[in-house]
Amino acid sequence: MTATPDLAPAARPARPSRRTLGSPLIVGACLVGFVVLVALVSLVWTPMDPVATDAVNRLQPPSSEHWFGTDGLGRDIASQTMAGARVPLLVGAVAVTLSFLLGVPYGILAAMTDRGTGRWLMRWNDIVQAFPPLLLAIILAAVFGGGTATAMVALGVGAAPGVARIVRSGTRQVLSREYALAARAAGRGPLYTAVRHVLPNIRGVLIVQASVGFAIAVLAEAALSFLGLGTPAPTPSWGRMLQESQAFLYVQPLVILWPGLAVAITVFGFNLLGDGLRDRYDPRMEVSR
Amino acid sequence: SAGSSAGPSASSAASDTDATLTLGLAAVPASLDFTTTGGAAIFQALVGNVYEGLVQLDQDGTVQPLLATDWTVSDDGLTYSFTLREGVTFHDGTPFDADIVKSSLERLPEWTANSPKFLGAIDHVDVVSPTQADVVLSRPDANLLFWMSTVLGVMMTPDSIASLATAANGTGPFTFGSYEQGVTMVLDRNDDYWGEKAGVAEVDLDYFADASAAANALRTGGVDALFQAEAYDQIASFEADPAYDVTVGTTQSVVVLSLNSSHEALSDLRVRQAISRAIDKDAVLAAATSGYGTELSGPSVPTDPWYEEFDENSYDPTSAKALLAEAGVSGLVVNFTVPNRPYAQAVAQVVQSNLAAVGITANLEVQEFPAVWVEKTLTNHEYDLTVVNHVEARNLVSYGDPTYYWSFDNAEVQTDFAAASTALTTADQTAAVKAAQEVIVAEAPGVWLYNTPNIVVAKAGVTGLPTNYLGVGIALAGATVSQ
Amino acid sequence: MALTVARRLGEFVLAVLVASIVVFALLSVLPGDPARAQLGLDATPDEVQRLREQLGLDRPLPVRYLEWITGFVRGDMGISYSSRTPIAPQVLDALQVSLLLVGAGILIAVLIALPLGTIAAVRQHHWDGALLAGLSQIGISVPNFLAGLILVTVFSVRLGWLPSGGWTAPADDPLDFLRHLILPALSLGLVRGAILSRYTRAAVLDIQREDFMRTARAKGLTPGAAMRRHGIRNALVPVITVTGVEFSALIIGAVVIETVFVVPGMGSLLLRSVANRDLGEVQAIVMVIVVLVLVVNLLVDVVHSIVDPRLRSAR
Amino acid sequence: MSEALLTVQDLRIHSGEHELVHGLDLTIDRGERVGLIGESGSGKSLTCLSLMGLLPDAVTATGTVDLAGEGDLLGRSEQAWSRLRGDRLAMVFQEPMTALNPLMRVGAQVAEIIDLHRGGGRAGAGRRDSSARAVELLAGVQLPDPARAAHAYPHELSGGQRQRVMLAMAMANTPDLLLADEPTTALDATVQGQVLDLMRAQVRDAGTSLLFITHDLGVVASICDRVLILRHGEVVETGEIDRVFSAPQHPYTKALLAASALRTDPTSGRLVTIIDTSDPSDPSGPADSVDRAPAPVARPAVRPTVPTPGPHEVIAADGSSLVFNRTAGVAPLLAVTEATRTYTRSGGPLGRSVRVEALKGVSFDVRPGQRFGIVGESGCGKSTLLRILTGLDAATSGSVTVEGREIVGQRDSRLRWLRSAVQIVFQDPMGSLDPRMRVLDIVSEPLRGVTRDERYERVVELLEQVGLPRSATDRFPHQFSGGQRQRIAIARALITRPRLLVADEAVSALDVSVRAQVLNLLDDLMVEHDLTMVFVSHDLHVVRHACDTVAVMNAGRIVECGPTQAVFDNPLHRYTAELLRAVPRLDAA
Ligand SMILES: Nc1ncnc2c1ncn2[C@@H]1O[C@H](COP(=O)(O)OP(=O)(O)OP(=O)(O)O)[C@@H](O)[C@H]1O
Ligand SMILES: Nc1ncnc2c1ncn2[C@@H]1O[C@H](COP(=O)(O)OP(=O)(O)OP(=O)(O)O)[C@@H](O)[C@H]1O
Ligand SMILES: [Mg+2]
Ligand SMILES: [Mg+2]
Repeated sequence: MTATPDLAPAARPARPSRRTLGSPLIVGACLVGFVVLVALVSLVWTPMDPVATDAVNRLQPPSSEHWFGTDGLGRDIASQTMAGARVPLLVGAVAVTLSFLLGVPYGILAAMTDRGTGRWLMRWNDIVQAFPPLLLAIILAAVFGGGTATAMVALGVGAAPGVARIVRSGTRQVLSREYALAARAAGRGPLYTAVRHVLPNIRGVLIVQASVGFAIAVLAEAALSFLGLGTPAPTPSWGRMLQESQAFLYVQPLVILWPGLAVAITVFGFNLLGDGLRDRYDPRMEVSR
Repeated sequence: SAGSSAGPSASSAASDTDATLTLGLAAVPASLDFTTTGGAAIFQALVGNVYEGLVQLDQDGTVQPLLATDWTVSDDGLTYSFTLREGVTFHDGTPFDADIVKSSLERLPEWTANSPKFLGAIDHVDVVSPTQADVVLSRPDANLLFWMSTVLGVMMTPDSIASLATAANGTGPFTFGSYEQGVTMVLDRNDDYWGEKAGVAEVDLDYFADASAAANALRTGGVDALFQAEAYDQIASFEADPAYDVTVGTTQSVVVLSLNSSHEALSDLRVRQAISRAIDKDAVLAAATSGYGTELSGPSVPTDPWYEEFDENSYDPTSAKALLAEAGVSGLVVNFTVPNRPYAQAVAQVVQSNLAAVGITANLEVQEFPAVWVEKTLTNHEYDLTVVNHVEARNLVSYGDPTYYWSFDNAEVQTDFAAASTALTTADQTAAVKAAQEVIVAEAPGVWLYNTPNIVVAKAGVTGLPTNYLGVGIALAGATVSQ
Repeated sequence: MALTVARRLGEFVLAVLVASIVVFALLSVLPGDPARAQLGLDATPDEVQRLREQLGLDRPLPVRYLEWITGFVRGDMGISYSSRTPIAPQVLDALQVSLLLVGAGILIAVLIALPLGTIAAVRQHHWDGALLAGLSQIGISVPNFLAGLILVTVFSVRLGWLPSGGWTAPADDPLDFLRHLILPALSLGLVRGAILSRYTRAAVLDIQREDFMRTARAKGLTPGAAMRRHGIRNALVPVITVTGVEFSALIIGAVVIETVFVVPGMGSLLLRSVANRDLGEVQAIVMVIVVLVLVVNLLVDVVHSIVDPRLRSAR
Repeated sequence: MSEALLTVQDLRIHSGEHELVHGLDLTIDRGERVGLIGESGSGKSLTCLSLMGLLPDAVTATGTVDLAGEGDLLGRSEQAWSRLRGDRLAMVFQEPMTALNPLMRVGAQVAEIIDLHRGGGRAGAGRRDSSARAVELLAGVQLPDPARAAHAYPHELSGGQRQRVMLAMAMANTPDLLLADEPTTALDATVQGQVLDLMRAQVRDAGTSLLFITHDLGVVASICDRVLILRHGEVVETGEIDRVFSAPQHPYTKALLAASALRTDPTSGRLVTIIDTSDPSDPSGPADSVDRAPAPVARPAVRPTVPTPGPHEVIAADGSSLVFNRTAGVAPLLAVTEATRTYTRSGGPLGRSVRVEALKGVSFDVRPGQRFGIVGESGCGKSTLLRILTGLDAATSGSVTVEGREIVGQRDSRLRWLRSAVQIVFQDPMGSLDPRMRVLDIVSEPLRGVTRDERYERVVELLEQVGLPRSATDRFPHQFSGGQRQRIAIARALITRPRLLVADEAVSALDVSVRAQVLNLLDDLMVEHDLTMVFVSHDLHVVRHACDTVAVMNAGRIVECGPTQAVFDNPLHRYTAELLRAVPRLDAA
């Protein structure tokens, strides 16, 4: 076979060597993996029962018995912190899933009907987006009572218009490509195009959005709990731990350190992961509005 | 445990009469109109400072004269004849006289808040002379003077009714300055006050929804004192600091773990007793108030005339388990509704642990307070266990009401309370209530946990703040600030 | 131009109208009887019914909507169920506080983010750029109320430099206003600054890849000068969008900071009126916030078209 | 004229481990115009950027770059470089649309370069001065109404105008050396001709030396004195332009010349491609495991009877309608009557929406077996027309029939039959293949209601016909080269055995060397599948080779149509003549 340079695989530019502090993707994935692992382990094992109170031994400093000390009700903070990972992760997962279930089809539909209904769909989206998630959460909490479920729904619904917007712009890009036109020329309908062309091609953006959405949800869950609208007692949750421990900030500042650190590490992990994925999938940072 | 009271007359020589006293409070008034809006926050601030009634309670809970200098009670207990103080005018200049008494007390049926039924015995008021008003009852009521000393008995001019929500016009030592919703209420000294003038020129009541924020404000000089401070964990550090004076007084409040007696298992006395014995009140008090306050064994507070201590149903998990076994109850699961207030959540989680220790599973359901809790638990009785702080004075009588949320229906208790309310003398009344109380304690419709403390933390130099809170107003006329 | 501005304004008004219907409809299904919530523990059903009639809660929804929205346009937001006072002054006071607080927070954020993000991007491959990028990553990860609590503990409780909370209107005492503003504004600004600096960094990185930046260097501008003269303004375009979004989100998002610092802003007001089940007040607040978000969006569009001539004229 | 201005010795460019340019030597004398040509990816741009010190991050250059009076430039600080850039060295970039700052007025951008290099002249008076000078420069590059143009923002100018601004900027300080990196590839032929003329004039008047990069031999022939031919980062041949083009020595140069002129091999009647001529022992060509020669197609010795040519017609002066290429008696496969298309474009959040009349009434017939070419400059409505006749877009008015059946105004669901009768091949071989789909799925996309096995068999069969192995089925598009990708796209278009194949710039994005191959392939397949073809291109050479009939479009209308040879030899319409004149030709050198 003769050498046929003209048919050689297109030379792909070598990746510029990164001189940053480790790859964000790997560090982020490790942190997130660690947190998820801790949450899973806490389902079967924690050093102590995370909800067992022992009010006589409240606000103890760290010791060999209580690695992180005890909280205002004498519960073991280490166990609480471990078990407290479950709620934020659950809230994040459900909120992100919900926002995708609502936002992805909506965004795709809006992009596909861009010249007609799509315009109005986006106008409506703008209006819905004018209701900040926290506002929704407070109102939903008033209607249905505060709690994990309300927080998840409020955050999910609140994030959906943003997802729809990103999906729409991604979809429009995909639809403007010739392969989408080629699919039509091949006699394929919009559903096929959405499933076979649009979704796989906006996957990168979606993954990035999911990890950032996760980080936002974890923070929002903490904020809601801080306002007393999040996960109710006795379910351990970092947000509620933060809220309860602010009363001890003057007496035993360490109490607030652990859940604070846990939240920060998780959010940091998801953000790094999002950044890393963005570098991989999407060199441009989507400005979500 | 009541600390030594400084008393209104103990103003120090160096006190600054032009000073402003800034006081941090927790409960936020939603409005100024206590005739239509419930909640202690409003009358706490206004009664005794802006508004005054014919009588008042002193720090020990005894009824004392105020706008009435004297009174007599007819032998049938149906007519209270008040001699009124002369030379008293309202802040808007309206003179105070018997007509005012008549219009104020006869308007009570129109109140939609703060339980005007407690003065429901009043039939009408006879104006005998400008300085004598006869309050005529439809049935005897030994509690009449007590309730007259609360917000229900305050004197108002007929003209001010229309603007009750935004202004306050009374006869008290302070005039109403302004109220910025949820933030600050300003009271100014009434220089035309009929009695001893207030010790400071102005009082600012700053509202803090969050106890730690209030404590921070005190530490950074944002406020001069905290009344009913709730940052219990910080109290010790204030006590240790000479820059602050801390007094721990009492309130009328009872934190009670109520059992819904209409619940299948809880209708069994042994189960109720078991639950009562399962609760470690020391732990509850430590968790909820860092140990401040008084543990209770019955439904009344130490300042009540019928206060008694009981040793029935004290902490004894072993006998709790035995009682449950005896009742044939195992694996009991109860629904525990909890107001979303810090004290309630702390109590609930300790109680949950305690109950778990005797084999009862309590599922916590945190409910927003007041909106949701009032509707679901209080009104609809959708609960098995609940915990709440009853701040109303003499709430004990509610055990005589079978429709009240704890569904406690005991004929003996009801008869005793009926007798108490129509008793002609305080002694008879007290005896009747004590009789009822004994039955109540024996029947264990609830677990009385503790009497909420009234903690006052003041910067050194602030004196004369009331030590106890008796469920009416926070009288600030005697407070002084020295440099 | 005049026509298109008019059209954009028309769209804005339409959006506000639609939003108002949504707000009204949503909140009218709010359970928890406001009359009951207001009357307290011992009210009888009769008393509750009387209050409902008094508040007009028994009339049909469309009638109430029309009354509400026309009042709103006149600046009359009705009477609060719980405080029995007009809603408008309360909401407007709180709005003023929120605008000042959030405005200061966003200003701090922008002041932090622009230099930080730009340097992090320009020095992307150097340790200092990586450090700054890392710092902003960490900044984002801290919940802002935690930052607030830490700031209070350090700067007011321990050091006593600044008040731990409360609020003074600037008109009453400008100096005291500033003293009360600093810590809450910083708590907002630090975290938001971190977020914004990531966007700035991304925008600057994007701009650096643009052909016209190479053109600028080919003209003889040093990389720094090229960034200053050509890069920053282009990078601002996406940053302005994010700033607008952040501003809108913070009007309620600052509620945690308001709670920590006892600031009487929109968030606290909303929490309180929800707790009181004060339907009228909640509606007014939500409506004001939604209008504000829409106004901010409009402003962002206007600023965009000032910065970016491409958006000014039809291509 | 023989004094060396720039001497480059052993220039090597690295990206990490990879060496991208392998020791390039180059001398440019004062006033000399040197062309640098070579296929895509051969290292032309990198070479040029290294001379400006503008290599991308993480790409480094070694060797010596000696500018007269300066000494070696490589390794200097940014500061030192910036003193030279824009003053002694200037560069015009490939992409005029993005090379200007969109937020700054054009005049200011030109003035900036003047201010920058006038020692300390930053006073207000100086700036007024420089804006006046900027307007002069803009006038010099023949921008209409230069004073107003100076106040315009880049987006308000057309591509050609922006490229003139770039040129004005580059020439502002009469540089010693002007580097031009494919400065006209983004422009269409007529505009390209104007810009090249200007450039030639400017360089000549200022005595500036020129390094001109392109892969278009026609362009280089028309502008340069001397040429370097680059391949895989290595100079394979260099010399005077006449000599190199008339007597190429290196086989690659020969192949390149042949391919770009679309020369046919007299023995086979097929286009000469680089495969045919390149040196099989060339070690620099990476071995290719995927490709193999197209399956031999049994070709009839002569083409099947070419349908009777249509009339050569031109649009009436009054623009009245005329159905081009209609011959009585033969039923057309495709008939387009008075098709119009109007777009409404919204203008940003505060912009006004505008209506664009992309098609203003087009009528023509295509008869079975014809190869119907459509040419015209960018934006004249070619793609719009194709979308309409493939039913991908609806005409605003008018009628389009395929085999007598109307397609305008039909919903997608009622056009199933059309999808198998008409297929399309797009311009961009990467853009028309979904990067996340395997070749099997891509090629079989138009097939419906077919079993898995049959699907696979049909795909393999077609891949073989376009010269791709069976193993290609489970690869992704990025694993193929441009030419291979276009073959995949062609395979997809043919799998339903269409009657009409529509090709929208099907070879424009391909390198000259690959272009010929794909054209050959299309030629073979046309015969084998008995296809009718509508072929759109702005490249007249290609159309001339590939089509028997050509229609010339201008601003939404067909202005002239007729047998290709007739139209090219004897243009009837003014616009056609202009278009033909603007095309740089190799033989013009
Ligand atoms: N920033 C970069 N990093 C790594 N490799 C690069 C970079 N830029 C270009 N290359 C590689 O260097 C080689 C030469 O690229 P160059 O841009 O000089 O080609 P060219 O001849 O200008 O091609 P074209 O005609 O397509 O513009 C290519 O293989 C390309 O992939
Ligand atoms: N979807 C669209 N919306 C608005 N205007 C459009 C649209 N598509 C094309 N146009 C406009 O219609 C005109 C014709 O465009 P078309 O793509 O058909 O040109 P073309 O001849 O194919 O050009 P090129 O050679 O650049 O591909 C242009 O002015 C273009 O800007
Ligand atoms: Mg190039
Ligand atoms: Mg086209």
